[in-house]
Amino acid sequence: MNDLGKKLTKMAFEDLKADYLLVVRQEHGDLAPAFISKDEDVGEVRFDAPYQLVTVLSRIYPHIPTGKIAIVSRKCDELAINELTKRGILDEKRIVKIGLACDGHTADKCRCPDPKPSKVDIGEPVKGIPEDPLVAKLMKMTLEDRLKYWVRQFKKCNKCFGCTANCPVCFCENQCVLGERTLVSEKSIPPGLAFHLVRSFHMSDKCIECGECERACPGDIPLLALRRMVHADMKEMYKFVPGDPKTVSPLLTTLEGEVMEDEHNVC
Amino acid sequence: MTEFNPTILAFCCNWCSYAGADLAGVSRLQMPPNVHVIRVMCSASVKPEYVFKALSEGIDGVLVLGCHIGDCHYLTGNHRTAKRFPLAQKILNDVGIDERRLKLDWVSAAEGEKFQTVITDFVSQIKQLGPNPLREVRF
Amino acid sequence: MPRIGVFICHCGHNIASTVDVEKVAEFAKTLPNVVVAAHNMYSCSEEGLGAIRKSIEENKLDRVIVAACTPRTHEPLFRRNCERAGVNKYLFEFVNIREHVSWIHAKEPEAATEKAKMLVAMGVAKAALLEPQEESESSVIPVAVIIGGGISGLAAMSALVSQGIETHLIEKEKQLGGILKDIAVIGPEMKNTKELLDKMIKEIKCSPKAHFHLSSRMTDMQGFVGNFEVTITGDDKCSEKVKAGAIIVAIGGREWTPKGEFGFGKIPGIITQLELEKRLAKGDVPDNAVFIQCVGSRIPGRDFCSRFCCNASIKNALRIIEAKPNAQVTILHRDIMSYGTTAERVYRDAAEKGVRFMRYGLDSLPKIEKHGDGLSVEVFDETLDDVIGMSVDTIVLAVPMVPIENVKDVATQLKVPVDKLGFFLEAHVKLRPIEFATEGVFICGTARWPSQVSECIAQGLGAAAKASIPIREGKVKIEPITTSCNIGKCIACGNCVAACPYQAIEIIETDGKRHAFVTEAKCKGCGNCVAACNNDAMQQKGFTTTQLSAMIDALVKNAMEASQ
Amino acid sequence: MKEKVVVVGGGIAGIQAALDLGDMGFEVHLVEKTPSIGGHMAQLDKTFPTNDCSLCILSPKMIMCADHANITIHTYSEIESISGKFPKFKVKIKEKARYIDLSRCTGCGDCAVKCPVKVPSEYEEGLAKRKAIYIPFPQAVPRKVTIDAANCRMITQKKCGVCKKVCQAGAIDFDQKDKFVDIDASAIVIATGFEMMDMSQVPQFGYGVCKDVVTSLQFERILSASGPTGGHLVRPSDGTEPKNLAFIQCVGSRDAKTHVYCSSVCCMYATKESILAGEHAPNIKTTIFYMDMRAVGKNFQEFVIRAKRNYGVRYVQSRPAKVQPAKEGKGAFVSYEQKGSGGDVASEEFDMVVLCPALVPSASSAQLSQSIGLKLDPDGFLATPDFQNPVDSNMKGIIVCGFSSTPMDIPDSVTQASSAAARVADLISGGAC
Repeated sequence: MNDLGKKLTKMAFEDLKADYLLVVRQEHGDLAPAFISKDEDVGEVRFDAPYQLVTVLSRIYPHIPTGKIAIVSRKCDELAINELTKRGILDEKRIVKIGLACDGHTADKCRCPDPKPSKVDIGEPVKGIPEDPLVAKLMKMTLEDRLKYWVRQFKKCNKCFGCTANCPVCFCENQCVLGERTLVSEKSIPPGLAFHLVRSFHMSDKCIECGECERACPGDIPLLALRRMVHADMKEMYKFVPGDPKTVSPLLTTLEGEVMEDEHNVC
Repeated sequence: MTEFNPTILAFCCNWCSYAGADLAGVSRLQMPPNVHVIRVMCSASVKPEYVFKALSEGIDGVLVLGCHIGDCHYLTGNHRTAKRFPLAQKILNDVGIDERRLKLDWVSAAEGEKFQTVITDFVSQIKQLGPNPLREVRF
Repeated sequence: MPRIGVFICHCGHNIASTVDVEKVAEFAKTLPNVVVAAHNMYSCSEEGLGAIRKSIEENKLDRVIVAACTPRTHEPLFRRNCERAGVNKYLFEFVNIREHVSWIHAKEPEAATEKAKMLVAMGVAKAALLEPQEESESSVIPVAVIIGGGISGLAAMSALVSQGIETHLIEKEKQLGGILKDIAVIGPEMKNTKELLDKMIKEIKCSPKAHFHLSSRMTDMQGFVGNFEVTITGDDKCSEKVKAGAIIVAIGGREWTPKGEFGFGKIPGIITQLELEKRLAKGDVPDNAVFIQCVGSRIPGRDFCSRFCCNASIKNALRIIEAKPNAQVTILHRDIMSYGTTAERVYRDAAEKGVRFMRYGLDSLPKIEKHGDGLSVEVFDETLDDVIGMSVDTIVLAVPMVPIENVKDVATQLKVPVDKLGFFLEAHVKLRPIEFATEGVFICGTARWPSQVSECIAQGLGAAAKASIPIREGKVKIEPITTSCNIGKCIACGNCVAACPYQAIEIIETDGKRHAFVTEAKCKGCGNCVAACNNDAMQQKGFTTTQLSAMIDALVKNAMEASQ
Repeated sequence: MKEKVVVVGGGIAGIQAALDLGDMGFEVHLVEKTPSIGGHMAQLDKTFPTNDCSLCILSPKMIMCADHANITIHTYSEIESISGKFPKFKVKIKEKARYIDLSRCTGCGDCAVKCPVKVPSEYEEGLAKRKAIYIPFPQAVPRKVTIDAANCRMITQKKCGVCKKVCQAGAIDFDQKDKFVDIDASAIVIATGFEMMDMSQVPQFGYGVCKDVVTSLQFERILSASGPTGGHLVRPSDGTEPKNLAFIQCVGSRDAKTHVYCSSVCCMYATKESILAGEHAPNIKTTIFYMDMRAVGKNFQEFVIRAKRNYGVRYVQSRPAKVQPAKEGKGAFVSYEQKGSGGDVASEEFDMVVLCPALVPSASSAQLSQSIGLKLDPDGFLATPDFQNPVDSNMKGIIVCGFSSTPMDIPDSVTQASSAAARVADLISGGAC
């Protein structure tokens, strides 16, 4: 067990009184998630997880009926957890977060605007990248060029579903509509634009911009940029930011919000 | 080169906009023949997925017509419609499809004339924009 | 494989004069699953329907498409026809090529024909995926609620209780009778109001089925035909809930208050019709009077005619003359609306008895001035082509009847529409004048449109007949356009629950799996949940995502082929 | 055991009454004297103020009647006698011989094609011919042929019989006799409607003298797509499109010499027909001569304004004194008093003149009043003395609705039909006390 491992186990099982700990560790030269209980050897823990631990959490969560789970969570993990608990997929009482501030390298890799979790337990907070240069570039383009750009990108899509499989807030598991011909007409691979438009819409009130989809994409389609553009739209139109623990998705509320419902009942 | 003759899809809700379309018919209000109406019970039952599907398969424009806010036969049904489609427009814009190819509007059962105007304006709008670029794109 | 039959209607010239129906039929034959395609003169005529039934049998059809007019009027007819031929009526698909094609593209026959083809293709694509449905039945609570205790509401109530139907009447005032309370004599028939009301109310009250809620208002309405729940709140703030099978709206109207027209409010002696009614009822009769018709109506911005004001003025003119034979009475009008038999006779009678009728135009309004302790009126008589002056002590403004102030609230509670003037909008102005599009809710009296008393009574009785139908039947059928959840696809995200305007959906758990569940009786079939569902788990009967997607695909396919 | 109700008259009022009573669970017998239900509404091209296609909205209701489990339709039938009193009426219905086996007739119309006898069509108001064996109009219910005995050569002269030869269904039966049906009815609803006045009472308007002077109902047929001119607006004299058109209101009505009352619907249908004329012939100049423009219903004023604004219809408040032939028997001169000119009389030439005659109670109501003692009002309409129940006649259990009780438009007739249904139910259930 390395020092980080010792530090984490103590934090999880002694300070936070958790029953389980979810971390990333090195196993025979590979990075792998480890889900350990008290007294288990956590092994060579690493903090530079190459994927969202939350994704792992949301997949195993249904199989862990009871107990408190401690998870090493970066800013993006934290938002993902908020989004999932808000939607009743995780029970916030059963999740304890160990805040990890990403280092400069990770922040750059993710074009992350704000790598600092609400509560820092490990790591030294660094400044984020104020704006996504790619988004800025795309928004400056003419419609024609932007479409050309995306078509070029999407032609690389081979419908491997890496983007959905690795997404922490894609909780539809294997029920994703994108897999069916109903709404995304099944032409040859790559799929038509609908695939990406529909996904953008479905992610519009969930995506927490971890960039996992982009990293998982074998075609290196800059999906994060697209997410961020939609994200900006949501913010502009409805002042809504996914990952906020309280506010409900504007797509589910009436125009005047619940107030109007009440008025309706009394008038 | 023949004149561009757009193909347009419209979703009309059974209670207001479809009735408005009928009224336009009964009143013999003439309009361009490019719009094909699918009747749904409420504009709120129109999945944005349909719009994305239609546009990415080459339809030149999509109209979603519902009751005026407050008139919805299903109380607040069209409130969600009013939330979904502006976002769908933005998403289209983000990938480089002109958001004016999707239009959301309200037509009441008594507004035959308005239906005529909405259709006429939208068709000329789409004619201006030209064919849906995705018609040519083969994935 | 589905076996689809397509039937294109000429509708006389209505469709065939623009759309090449033969071409469309030929085209239909080429579409997938289409076994037969035909065209006939009037599909809705007995012959047309017979032909369709014959074809269903001969070709063993299991799906039927009619391309004709609008489903909003003719769908039930063709569905029943399918049923008669042994095809489930929900395996019928309607394509509208009249209202949506021939009538609106009259000058472009080719384009219209092409569009008709596309719409048929879309219809065929959907039809292939249609599934048989059964109407589910729901019971009807044998109780009626009437909102409004005026003459219309009372007429409706008398008819309902006479049939032995439990009826609750809600009246906002502490006394029944509505606007008639202030009117002693009803025109044009010259009936005594008090006698009429007393008799009616006495008759109603002797029925044990009659329940009155005076000084009360409806404060909420939930549910659907057969199973409404109306919340009645009294001025004393305590409320009770009444379950009912049908609801009749009879909230009436009010007299429009002049905004200083002809010096109303400034010059004494200028009163409204209702004020005059009150005075006459008290025996306070003017020595001479001028009635001015159409004050605040039939003018730009308020175009409508209030229907009964002419008769009211004539009636009161006669009452004045009868009380004071020497009284000078003049009616300044823009058209005397004494339509029908009695009213026209009373009009003649008034003229013979010395009531003076003079026509004025909007461009030459009567001029009124204070004149000593009386009033002087100057008016240009179109017939005599000259200005006439007269001095009187009373000027009566015949103002229109307009909807009550809170009509919008009532409309919202009942989820029914009002027109731009605020009068309730019936289901169809010609053939469904006392029904709403909303099943189980009916309309009568001046809340629909200003009417004579006898007309209000007729409407009240009529509304009662309509309301009694589901109650006598004891059940209503629920149209299968409701939604349901495909448990396999549902991941219990709760989007549908949040989107449903009727709180008809909840998340439940069956053998370990959490999923959405729709209470069919509460579902109105808006399909809001369908659009809210990211997983395509929510499906609406008759509008499934596969069906609508197939329509889109059909349009795309044919559009692309056409453009090639 | 369902109570039986007989509805007399198969116009829109009778149809609606039958439908409501049927839905209420009564066994309804709908009696119509012509070969098809539908009444005058079936003749109309459009309906005001929405300009809905009349048959399009009527025909579903007609067919609903035919399909209704609780409704039996007796067309080409008359009330032979009514005896007894509420709630035990004995109604004898005479099903006139139509010389057709309805169970066999498919309504194919081959017989009508071959029939050599042409007579003026009632449905087309005499503007077109029909055969002696005929189906009155395409949407007729039932859609079966009828032989009118008075004009059939086989029946009158025992020669011809072509129809029998061509009928593959073998539906022609020249030996058919009138059939009588007895019904023990608990109540009777009378909806016998109206007919046009006898035009010979108003010779001053040139009807029958000038070819181009027609009645409003004839004009309605001329406007109708399924009408005698195939929906082309042309005048009878020379088949050309009229350039200017006049409507004369209150012909024979609001007139002490003929009919005192107001027919209630003419102002609006004239406005409607003028709008339709404008749609057929965009440059047509239409003038409506009226006494009072009685546009009192929902959106009626707006309708009149639309006629003025969008179709340039000219409304002249004056009552024409006479209509005289113009040269070559085409068009006509209308002379009327000009307002605001000290009563000068103007004479104006029109290509075509449409008369809006008084609509009078149908002859059947007079017969009924004689045979069973129903009271008539001074204008000859069926009297409804009980103000509290405006559809009750003077005889308990006999209810009247629609135009037969007083002039009214379609929505009012439909409403009254429902009121009638309510009254039937009330009386049969015994009333409130």
